[in-house]
Amino acid sequence: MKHVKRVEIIVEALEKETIINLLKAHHLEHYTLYKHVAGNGERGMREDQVFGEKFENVAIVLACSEEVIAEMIESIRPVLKKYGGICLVSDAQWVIH
Amino acid sequence: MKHVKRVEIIVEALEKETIINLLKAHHLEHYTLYKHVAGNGERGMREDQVFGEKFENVAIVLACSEEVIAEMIESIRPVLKKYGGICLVSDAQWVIH
Amino acid sequence: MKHVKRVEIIVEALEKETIINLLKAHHLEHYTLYKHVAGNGERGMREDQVFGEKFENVAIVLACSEEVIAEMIESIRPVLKKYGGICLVSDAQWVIH
Amino acid sequence: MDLNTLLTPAVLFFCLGLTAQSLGSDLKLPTDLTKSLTIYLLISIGLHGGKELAHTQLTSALPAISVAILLGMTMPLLAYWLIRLSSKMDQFNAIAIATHYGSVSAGTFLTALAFLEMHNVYFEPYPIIMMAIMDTPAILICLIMVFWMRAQSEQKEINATQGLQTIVREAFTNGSILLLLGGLLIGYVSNDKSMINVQPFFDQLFYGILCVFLLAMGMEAGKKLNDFKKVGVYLVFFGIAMPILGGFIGVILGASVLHFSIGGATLVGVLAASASYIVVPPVMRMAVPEANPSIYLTLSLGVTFPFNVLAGIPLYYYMAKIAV
Amino acid sequence: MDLNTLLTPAVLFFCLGLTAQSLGSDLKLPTDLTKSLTIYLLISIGLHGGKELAHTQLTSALPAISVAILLGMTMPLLAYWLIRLSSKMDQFNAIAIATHYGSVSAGTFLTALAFLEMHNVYFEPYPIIMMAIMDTPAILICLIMVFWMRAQSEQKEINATQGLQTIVREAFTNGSILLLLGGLLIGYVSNDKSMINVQPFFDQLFYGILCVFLLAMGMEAGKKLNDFKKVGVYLVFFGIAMPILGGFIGVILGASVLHFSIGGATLVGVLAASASYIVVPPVMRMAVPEANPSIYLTLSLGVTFPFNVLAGIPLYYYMAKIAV
Amino acid sequence: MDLNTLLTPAVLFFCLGLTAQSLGSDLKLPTDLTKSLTIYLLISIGLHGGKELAHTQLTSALPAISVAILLGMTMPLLAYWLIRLSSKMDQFNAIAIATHYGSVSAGTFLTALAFLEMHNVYFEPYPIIMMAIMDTPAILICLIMVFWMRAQSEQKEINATQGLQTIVREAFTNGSILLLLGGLLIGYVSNDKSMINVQPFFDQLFYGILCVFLLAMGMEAGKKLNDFKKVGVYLVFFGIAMPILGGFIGVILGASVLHFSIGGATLVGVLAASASYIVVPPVMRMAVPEANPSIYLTLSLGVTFPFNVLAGIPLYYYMAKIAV
Ligand SMILES: Nc1ncnc2c1ncn2[C@@H]1O[C@H](COP(=O)(O)O)[C@@H](O)[C@H]1O
Ligand SMILES: Nc1ncnc2c1ncn2[C@@H]1O[C@H](COP(=O)(O)O)[C@@H](O)[C@H]1O
Ligand SMILES: Nc1ncnc2c1ncn2[C@@H]1O[C@H](COP(=O)(O)O)[C@@H](O)[C@H]1O
Ligand code: NA
Ligand code: NA
Ligand code: NA
Repeated sequence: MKHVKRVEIIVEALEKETIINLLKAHHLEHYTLYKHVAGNGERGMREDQVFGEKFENVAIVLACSEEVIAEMIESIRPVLKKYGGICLVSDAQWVIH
Repeated sequence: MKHVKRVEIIVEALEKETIINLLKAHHLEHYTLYKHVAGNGERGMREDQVFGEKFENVAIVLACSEEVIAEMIESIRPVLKKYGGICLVSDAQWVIH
Repeated sequence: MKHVKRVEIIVEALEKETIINLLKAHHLEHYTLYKHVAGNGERGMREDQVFGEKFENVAIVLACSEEVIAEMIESIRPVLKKYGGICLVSDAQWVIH
Repeated sequence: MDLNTLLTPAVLFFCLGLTAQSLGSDLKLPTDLTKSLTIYLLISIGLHGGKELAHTQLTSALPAISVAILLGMTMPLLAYWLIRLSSKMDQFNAIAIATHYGSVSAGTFLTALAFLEMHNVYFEPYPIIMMAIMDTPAILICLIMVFWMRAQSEQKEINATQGLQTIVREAFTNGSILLLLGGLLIGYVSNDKSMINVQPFFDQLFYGILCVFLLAMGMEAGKKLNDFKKVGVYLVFFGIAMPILGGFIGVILGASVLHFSIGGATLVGVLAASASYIVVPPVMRMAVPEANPSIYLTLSLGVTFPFNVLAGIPLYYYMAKIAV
Repeated sequence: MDLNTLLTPAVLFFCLGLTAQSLGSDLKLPTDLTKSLTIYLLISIGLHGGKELAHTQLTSALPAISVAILLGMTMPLLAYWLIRLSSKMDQFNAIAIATHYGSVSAGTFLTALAFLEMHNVYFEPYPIIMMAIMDTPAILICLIMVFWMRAQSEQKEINATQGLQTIVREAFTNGSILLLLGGLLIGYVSNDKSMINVQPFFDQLFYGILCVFLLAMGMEAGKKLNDFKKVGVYLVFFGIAMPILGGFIGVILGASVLHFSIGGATLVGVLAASASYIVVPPVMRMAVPEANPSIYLTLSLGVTFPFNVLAGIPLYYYMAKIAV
Repeated sequence: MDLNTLLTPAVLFFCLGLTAQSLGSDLKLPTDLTKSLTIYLLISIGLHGGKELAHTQLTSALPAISVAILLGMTMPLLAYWLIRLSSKMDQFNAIAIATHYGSVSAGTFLTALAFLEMHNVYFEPYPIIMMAIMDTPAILICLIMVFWMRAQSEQKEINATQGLQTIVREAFTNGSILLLLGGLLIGYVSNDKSMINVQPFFDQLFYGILCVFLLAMGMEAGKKLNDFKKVGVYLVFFGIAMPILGGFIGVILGASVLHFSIGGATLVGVLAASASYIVVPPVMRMAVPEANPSIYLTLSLGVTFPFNVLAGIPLYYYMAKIAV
């Protein structure tokens, strides 16, 4: 098992592509995407609307090494600031296979 | 980054409102809600039924400071006891934006 | 609260049964299953296809004691190796009810 | 009445669903599709009933409404009494199961309609109103019973009163009931000309859509078949005997008290015989958390529903033929 | 025109949805069902318009197209000016709201079609093309306005130009617009014989499916009603006054400039009066992130839409009767 | 046969889907809608075939069934041999691709039915049974081949035997095949009177619903077009040449061995030419995990399917006209 950071980013579905592109720019191409995520925050309730899933949230989870994190976080921070969302980082062990 | 607790509460979809109201009572109004969650526990299998999503689970994830946790947990414990479900608390870093 | 490990296994939906059976073999019958999970990894993009949800991922989350983990992980490792997927293990407190 | 006339496409699709499930097929209908079909069927049947009612006098529906309330309140008590008398099942599971038999299964009712239309049997419009009414008294009786049980065992509930309100409101504003009553009302007030526009959708497609719905129901029933061992032989027996008894009572009431035709009496039989699997289960889950959902779901969906679709409906029709 | 003719089944289903929501019912239509109904309606209306157009000369559509572009560009400016003049709302929220009134609500338009058909009123096919066109100019005007506001306040955007491209492309390749235009084109080029095969689905089911769609819309509108306090009394007033003004302008243009019949002028009124809730909101979310979505969604879905369905359409029809 | 008759609304909707995708539109049909349409089409075609069969002698279907098994077993071997001979692709990817060509694409088959009906061409009911049969032999041949490859390379699988059972069961109890066969059987045993009730839904809506299905398919095909570079020029060429070859073999067999009419021979050509994208891909994913799904999905959905819909069907019809 390898020590990694588990990063959980929750943003509006509309920002999905933006975030994934920013991750890619830091060579973090592997991720997991949880769909159908609702939430409540400073910008009010976000939930699937009949017209377009664009007002829902998604959760992007990625396992990555500690080193790359700081830089990556700086790049997504402005997006979180502008459009809302949260980013939680925790410790985890990755089962290498 | 700020040190917080990541709380993950998994309960039957029917209890969603109850839990969210209890959280609100502790001024924890911000949360993320994962839908379409199934599970198996002491009360048997829970999964989306054709007739009503009410037999499914949901997962509520919230990031909050260590202090408020103890009290909040005491308030949701009876619900977990009566209707089942789990609550996991772990450490995390919150990217402040 | 009891100290446990939070195990998060992300695999293709097709392997769901296999993993759950392996967990059962280690007396880990209780779990939570997040549906509608997409992802990108070494084996390329995995996402809901119009024809069959079989190409999607699922996330299986379970809380279990530290002791049983090592053995269980050895049993799922070959599946992860063959069909892809990740397994993250982290520390958590379980609210006993 | 030979086998061939029993095997309407609707019933055959139900069997197809059962078969697919028991072969372990990966056939799966999207959940949202089944939900949409249910919505369609409830609206259609409501509109149809409303249009029929528009041609009758409203007061003439009062006897039917009274019988519906009576059935809704007595069937659960009867079922509860039978279960407790003949088995060792605890109070809470017994009342949760019993409540299902006071209410109505829309799927069974619709299959009965298809059966009657296929045999060109006339029926009165009143059973459709009865169907919309019966769930509520059944649930209220259940709530009173549970309240009394808890009082006896001195149990306390979290937010007992708030909970009660929620449940009563649920019983009255349940989505399925609103669709049915809403459809009835709209069918009743709309003039014939404006109804013609919506008929291709709500009338002509009805039996085809019922087939797909019963395919889905067959699969659901098939899933529950595997749970038979969980509920035990006795309950399987109960799940067949109870609808026969209920059907008998319903047909007698329909024929003698309401003076309905053969078709109408058959439908009252179906109302009394069938057990809800849409409206009641989630209400029971809230009102009687002590009871095990897999028992009552298995009974209503896995035993009583297939029995009614495959054998019960022709049986009640046969009873009605004799009784009327 | 008595009340009975206003209450078409479609409008009654809208009321049913509103009622269910305000009773706190658990009635819920699957999101995918509502999306599917929207897709169906857009294609149907496109095909229908295309078939009609095939029997006319294309150049004869030019005046209608010009009026559509004119309306799409001036209605948002008018709305913006009114909001800013009469309230203290900030620039960004004001332009986000205003843009909605330049575009068209498909649901309102379809309800108007049902209204006209029910009263056997003839209408020209051109308004269907106008409907497909109007969103784009409205969005472009909005983008220009926002660009100018930002330039003034010297604000900088992340990837400003890339963002602009995305938004413009969104306005042109929006799914709803493509379905409408695609349907128009297919209806236009297909010969009558091949269209007959698809008519049972796209033509005959239309009004029935519209009923289910309006049921869903009623529920959505009902949800937004609770947000009334958020938007305030003034905006509720605006959400009713603006469509009346727009409807008036539209009817006049339809009658005098385009020389349409009563039915056609009514439809131009509806185009001008209605506010989009499908196409525009997600575009605004991208183009004007400074604005609060719950304000513009509440206004278009919770105020203007119900007003138009329940009172606006007959009003514009009445105006058209006088104007033509 | 001029261009106008090729562009049925069904084909035009396919093009609309392709266009929407290549313009980068945000048009999206709910996944559950597409799944529901597929279910509808499979049942409808089964019912239709069953009703036709009820008017023929069952033994007369035997030659058609034999040809279906023959085609299902030889087409994958032929395809495998061609791929290996002409490229450097490894064994596992080659067999996974090849298996798709032994089975049938329901979407292509349905488009061919619409094409024939539109041109008023008669066809025999047998190809519908053939369609339901062909997948299974193709998958079995693939399993044998893979078993033999693994034996050679001395590879071991996790739970090899259990895995084999799962896959064989999957091939026989696949949801799509069950729906098709179930529909066939129900159409066969139901009397005409009871079928009339379900016809408005299953018959009259067929071509309209096919249009929406092909819209979805066009979008799926469009998504795969972007993956062309992944599969390489050679495979794109193969994905066009293989159906032409298959169509040729099928038409010849239909015309000479089965003595079918022009319509029937065309359909046998389509059966042989088309490649499954519903049934086979998930089976391959389980049976040949060594192969890359994006290659075989791109080929069957992104190359062969569009080719068949746009050019293949008229081509096989043309061949059949000469051959019969
Ligand atoms: N404290 C929190 N815990 C969990 N999720 C949160 C929290 N705050 C915000 N979120 C999530 O982030 C989304 C955007 O938050 P905001 O930008 O604050 O509106 C919300 O819809 C929630 O899903
Ligand atoms: N050990 C566990 N690990 C993960 N999830 C669990 C665990 N135990 C229970 N759950 C979840 O909590 C729900 C209710 O559990 P229970 O009350 O034990 O039936 C289940 O449906 C699971 O989703
Ligand atoms: N570093 C990572 N972080 C998060 N999820 C991952 C990561 N790598 C792989 N995954 C997930 O595991 C699935 C299979 O990965 P792979 O076997 O690498 O194709 C992917 O579809 C992702 O959902
Ligand atoms: Na009953
Ligand atoms: Na407008
Ligand atoms: Na083939």
